[in-house]
Amino acid sequence: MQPYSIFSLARNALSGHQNWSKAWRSPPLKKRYDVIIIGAGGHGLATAYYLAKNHGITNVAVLEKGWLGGGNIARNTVTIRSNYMRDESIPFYVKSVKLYEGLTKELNYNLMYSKRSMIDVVQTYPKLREIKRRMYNGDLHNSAYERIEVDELRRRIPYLTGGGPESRLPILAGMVHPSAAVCRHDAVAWSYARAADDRGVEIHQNTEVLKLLRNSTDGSINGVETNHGTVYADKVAVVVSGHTTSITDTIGLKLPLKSFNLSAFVSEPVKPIIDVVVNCPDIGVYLSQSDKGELVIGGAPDAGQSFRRDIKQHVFEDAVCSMLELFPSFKRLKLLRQWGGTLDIAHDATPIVSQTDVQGLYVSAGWWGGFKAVPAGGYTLAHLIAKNEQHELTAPFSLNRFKRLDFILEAGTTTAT
Amino acid sequence: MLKISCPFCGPRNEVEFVYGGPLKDRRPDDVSQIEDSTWINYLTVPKNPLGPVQERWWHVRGCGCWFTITRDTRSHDIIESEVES
Amino acid sequence: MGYDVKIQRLELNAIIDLQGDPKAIKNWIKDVDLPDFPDIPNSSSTNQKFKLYWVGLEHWLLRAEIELEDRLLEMTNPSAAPIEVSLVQVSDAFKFFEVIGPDAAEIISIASPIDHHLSVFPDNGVSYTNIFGIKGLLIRVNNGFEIAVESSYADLMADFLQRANA
Amino acid sequence: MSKDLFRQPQGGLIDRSQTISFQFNGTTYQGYSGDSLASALIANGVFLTARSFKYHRPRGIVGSGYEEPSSLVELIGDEESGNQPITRVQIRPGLNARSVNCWPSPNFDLMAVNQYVSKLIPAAFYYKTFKWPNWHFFEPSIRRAAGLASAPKNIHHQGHYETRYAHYDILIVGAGPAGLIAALQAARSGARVMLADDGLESGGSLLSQHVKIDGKEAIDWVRETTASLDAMDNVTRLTEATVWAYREHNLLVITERSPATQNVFQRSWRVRAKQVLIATGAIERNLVFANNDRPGVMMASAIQSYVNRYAAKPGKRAVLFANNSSIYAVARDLRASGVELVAIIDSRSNVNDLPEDLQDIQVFRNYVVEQCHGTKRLRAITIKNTETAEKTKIDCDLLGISGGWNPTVHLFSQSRGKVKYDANLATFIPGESVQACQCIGSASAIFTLQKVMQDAVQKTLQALDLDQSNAILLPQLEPEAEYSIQALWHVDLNESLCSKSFIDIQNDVTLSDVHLAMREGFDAVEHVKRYTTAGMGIDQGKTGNLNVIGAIALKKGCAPDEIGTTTFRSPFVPIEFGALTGTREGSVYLPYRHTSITQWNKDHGAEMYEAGARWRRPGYYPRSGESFQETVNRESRVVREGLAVYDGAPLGKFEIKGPDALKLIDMLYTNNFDSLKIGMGRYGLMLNEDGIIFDDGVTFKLAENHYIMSTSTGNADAVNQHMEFFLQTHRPDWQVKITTITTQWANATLCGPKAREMMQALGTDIDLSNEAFPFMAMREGKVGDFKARVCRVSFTGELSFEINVRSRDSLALWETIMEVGMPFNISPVGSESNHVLRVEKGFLSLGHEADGTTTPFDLGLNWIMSKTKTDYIGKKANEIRLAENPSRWQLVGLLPDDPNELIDESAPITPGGRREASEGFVTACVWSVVHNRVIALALLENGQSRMDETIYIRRKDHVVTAKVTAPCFYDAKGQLLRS
Repeated sequence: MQPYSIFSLARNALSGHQNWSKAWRSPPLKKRYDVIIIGAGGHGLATAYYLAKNHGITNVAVLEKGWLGGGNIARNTVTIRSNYMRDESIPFYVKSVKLYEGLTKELNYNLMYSKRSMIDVVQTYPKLREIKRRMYNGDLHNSAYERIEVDELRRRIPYLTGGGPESRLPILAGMVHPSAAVCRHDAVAWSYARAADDRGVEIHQNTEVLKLLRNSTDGSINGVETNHGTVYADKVAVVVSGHTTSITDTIGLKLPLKSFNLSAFVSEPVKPIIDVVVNCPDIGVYLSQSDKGELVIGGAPDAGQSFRRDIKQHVFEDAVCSMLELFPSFKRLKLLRQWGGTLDIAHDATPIVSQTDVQGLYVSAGWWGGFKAVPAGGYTLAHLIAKNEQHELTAPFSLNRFKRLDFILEAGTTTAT
Repeated sequence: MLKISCPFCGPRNEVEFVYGGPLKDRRPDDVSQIEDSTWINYLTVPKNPLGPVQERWWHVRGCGCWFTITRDTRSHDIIESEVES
Repeated sequence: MGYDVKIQRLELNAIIDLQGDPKAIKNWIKDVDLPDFPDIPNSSSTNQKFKLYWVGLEHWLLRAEIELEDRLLEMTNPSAAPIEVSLVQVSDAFKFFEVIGPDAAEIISIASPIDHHLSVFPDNGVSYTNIFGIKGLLIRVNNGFEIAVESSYADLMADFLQRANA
Repeated sequence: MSKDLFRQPQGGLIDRSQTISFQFNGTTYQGYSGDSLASALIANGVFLTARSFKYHRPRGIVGSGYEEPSSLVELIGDEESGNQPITRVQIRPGLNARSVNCWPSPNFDLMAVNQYVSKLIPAAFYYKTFKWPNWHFFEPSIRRAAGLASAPKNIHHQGHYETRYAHYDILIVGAGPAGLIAALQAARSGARVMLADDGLESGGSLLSQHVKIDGKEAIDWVRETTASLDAMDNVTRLTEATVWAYREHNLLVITERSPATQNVFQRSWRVRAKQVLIATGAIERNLVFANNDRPGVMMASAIQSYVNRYAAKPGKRAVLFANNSSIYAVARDLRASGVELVAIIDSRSNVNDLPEDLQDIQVFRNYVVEQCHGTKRLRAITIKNTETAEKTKIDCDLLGISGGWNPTVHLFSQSRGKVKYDANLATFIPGESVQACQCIGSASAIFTLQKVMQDAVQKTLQALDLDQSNAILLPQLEPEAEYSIQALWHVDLNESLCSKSFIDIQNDVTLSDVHLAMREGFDAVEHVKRYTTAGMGIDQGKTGNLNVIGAIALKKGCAPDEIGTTTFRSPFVPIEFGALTGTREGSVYLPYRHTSITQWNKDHGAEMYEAGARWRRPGYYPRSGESFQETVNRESRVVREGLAVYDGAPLGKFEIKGPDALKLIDMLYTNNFDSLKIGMGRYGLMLNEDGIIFDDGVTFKLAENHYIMSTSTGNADAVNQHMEFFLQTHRPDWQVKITTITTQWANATLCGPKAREMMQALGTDIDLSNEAFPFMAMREGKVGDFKARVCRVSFTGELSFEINVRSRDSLALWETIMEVGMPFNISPVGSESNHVLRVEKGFLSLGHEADGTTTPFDLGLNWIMSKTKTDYIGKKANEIRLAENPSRWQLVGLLPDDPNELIDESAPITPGGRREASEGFVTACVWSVVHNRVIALALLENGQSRMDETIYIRRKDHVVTAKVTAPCFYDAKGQLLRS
């Protein structure tokens, strides 16, 4: 893998940057692989990388219907955190954050990983009680989460001038999650792709999976049919956030997933005004400022199943109203760009990393915003594929829980809705 | 913001309605007679098509009527709208 | 005052909520003063004493001045009504506002997503809709509109209307 | 002031009688009313107006409208606002603007050193470096360097924002020639029409061009047309109104920048249109060659606008460089304006469509501009013959460029219509419509006025489903030449020149950057965009994006349509957030609900707060000098020992009536209601179909199949939805009617040992004896002067009478109670003490014990789970869930070993207090006034079988031990509430 550094930059500057090599190859599609991963998004590429690195499985094809990194990893709000509520969830996200923190060095690619802490702005007592529960449980699993009082909150977020004692929902307290971070989302996909490719994994863009194929004898998986012909493998992983059921429907496999649209938007780029990730769970909005200066803002998912990558005007306006209640001076800030993404949500709103009833077929789905989970999601799915057994961190995320209606009800995954 | 045709009020903006989830079969008269696995699927596995889906909406800020529409999840085009009876 | 309009909160009105098969209701309320049932959804019919609003599939509101509340109760006699008709006194559950003047429609456009153009929402138009984010009854009257909301929202509504015309 | 040098003596749509002075980068200038900041600066001979984003190269004004890629300013003072394209700012008295992202000034910018290290910082260089020691080491300075303008801090504009809804038969976007004639056609046919345009006045391109319509100057035709439109009351015509989003089901969003209404600062429209005509015109493309960003290089159409509309002179010696024929009109207008036109550089091969009247101009055919000379101002250009490579140098201070025209398909694309590549026009044009919309005029790639107007009228007739007989008469127009173009995505250059050739001027993306991206494998258009940031600036690449696609295609050796476009996203131009929320701010930001005595509560010092379903409710009534705990203890004691009154009005109430009412209630609740007697009530537990506790409340039987159901305050709406859903969708055949009566009735709940005496004192015709009026009974009668329904229910464990009256009587009743209750030392109590009392009793609370995961069995409520009913909502799910007796978290009471330490609700219980997965948590913890110690409720793994065990509550800093008890600390037999 060609090293990236200030020195290699300088050296290449002399040759007018003519000698940089490709970040990944575009090899011809083979007839058979050991493992096929459907979806070259964050989770798919990470899974491929860890299959190669941790398990020495390199005869792997990642099949992408569009361009790599073009799914939800290209359209999320880049927040990385582990302040979940339940014992089943927290350790997984703690692991994910840990992996993220080492990724820039491990992959020799600057992800601009910016650990800047997340602050919850709490405005009702029930929410305060819920968040305290996250605080206490986080402490059990080494996920730090601390309460600060309102004046300290305002000191850390000077532009937070709303939510005063006379306001509709006065701010009661702040909760700080120090290990929260943001990072360059595209770089996550590109660096995993580059590193996986370097270890022999093949990434095939513009290769759409039309349907899954099963052995007529035992019904186990034996490959996929693509727009470039049939490809065989005994192990196939569906890692296509949002579109999972479109793939599994092709063999009549039913999953407890619904696809929704979640939109986000950015402001015009301005000089630094917010140094942390601000989350307002009571009113359903969260924001952070990118290094480019744009405020990146997200709200609640739309009602109704959707694959439209849509923006619902009223849902968008709700998020803006909420933001302006707490940041009134942003009224004159401008909306620059907005977009939607398709995500699938499980019946209990907790992710699924699991084998299925079809032998050799694995799914990773139901992530809501799965960006924060990319490294650990890939790490544990690779383990599952390689060893055919759940990694302990994702054991609770198996499909089996639904067979006993034994849900993991993780309240407030992104924001209060 | 969808334009949803309420069987009683006619076309109205989505903000008058509440989403009621994808259509499910009529709840059986005596659920105790149903196979466990069948019931688990009834509870947890919705149809999630890339295309027309039947779903329920409640005209909560309107006439109060529950009805079913068929909406394409790719375009959001609404193909038809009807009340139960 | 951005707009040329008069906005005010009205006194309590007498209202009975009628639900059920219209025939059954007519059979029960045999009274000359009961207005005819409107034949178009979301419209009203009125006589000297009462207004009858068709607001839902099997759902009407019968409205009168508060002075006529006892008359209204006597003619509908809710507690004795047959099992298949539901008549409920709900006078206290509503608060009414009046939005009158040349710019009344402007205020309604700010408040509600409904298309209130005369061609769709005629002179006798009355409908539940979204008014400043909550369920409210919109009624066309001379030179403007009336708005009725669930009474706990009255202060909110006054607040909102005042802001819309600030 | 060098006005005379750069302003023509007459002409233009400016009002020379009104001189306006304004400030730009600290210097005061004069302009005329009607001037944009850009035109006024040009007229003042100011050409260096900006520094670039990354390399801080000197920049000037490039465009004349929203496409401006180069000069951004921030406004200072009252209208404080950042990142405004200099071309979109109108000058007005007191205007104070400064260039963004340069310090101290564009003329002398310290960061300009970046130009000299540009080779070190190509596209995406940051992915390859800043890794050691870590990103944090570099991030702060990088962040400061990025970010263009600073964010506005103070909001002190006149008036308020407004948002509204509107409905039209037809919405016409853009009031240029196509839009105007379409509006006229639609309006005459009687449709409800809206015509919205981004510009200061209607007219679009006609405001910047010299053409004759019906023998008159175009502007006269425009003003006549708008006058007749304004005269029709079926037409709404907006100016300075940008249509910036095209959503599902023909919903479009418009922001009006200066509405006529008094006190309205900006207004947003959510327009639902039956039909939409997109008449947004076309945007001129940039041309890519070395130093194409030098001040003095300007879009040809912008030059035309400055010389015609503003009577300004953007330079003295002009050269035009184009790959298409639209340049000739510009040449004409330039000459008319008195600017010397030195030459035309025409990259097209074997074309000679030079009009008669321009024959005397020197035209270099098959030539391209290779590079510009000069730094802070254009001095000269080097041109190159595309066949012989022969070069010539020409002195000039103004270079007008035209890379051809792109139909403005942004809204069409937002509507989900696909665009397709047209090789003859060398651009992407609208394909088939997906929603009820059509592009008309040059937005549909029609470039001659005659055809534009015909097209507009025809498509309007189609949209309104009208036949030709309804067509209006078209105005008389002069003959025009056809539009001809040959694609030129960039001039063919060596690498070192490529690195100075800007393909996205705003984000400083060069041709080399695009090539580098592709070299590294980023060759999908979205990859190139993200890798180089091309097209991601404020201007969203309006003048440059297609050149990026072209450059990729050239490198790949394929046609642009094989590359495809990037997504066109809303908003079309940046929109102020304030304009989106309108009057929804402050007290009305979220709905709030009041009871009839809310004011009384406030007047009597109640601490009010959010109590579910947007109700504002009293938490407690502090007396002077009391701490929170003291108040709560006092209120709790009053209930246990004396007499208190509680405002229970917000509880959800429903009247349920019909032949199948009992069937419904038996389906909704887990217990049996068929044995319930008239006049009696029963507590019920409502589950969702997953078997999880959803709500609880008491339901009274008024008559056969006629009930009143009460629900929790927070869930009233949800329960209503749940009931109507089940009835209307699953049992439409059942005859039941539900009426919400939550606010028809208000209540005052008397609770405490003295409640019965108090009832007597109030005076009532109801027999209050325990025999005649037992626990869970409802009686109708008079209480004082008030018609009332009195219920014997208890949420506190004490004797209680819930007096329900019509809301109109509520305040009077309340005041009577306070007066009559004085001898009993009656005191109002809030939800805080209620919490204490219910914990002492072990009554469940939604959100605490029923936290969305618990079943009735978890809470030990087996007694309320009917065994005789074969079915009710949630029954089957719990049978499945509990079939193999899994270990569950179950409700228990806790007596902490330290009786005085209040424990945070939510604190986890862990095995041995170790730092590991929890086995439960504290759902509630209060100071018990009956035991004078701390008591708690908790959900604990298999808790029901762990009585008397010691468990460990792990707080962050220490561990608390507690003894497990039954979840009831007071009157376990419930004698008091039945007394």
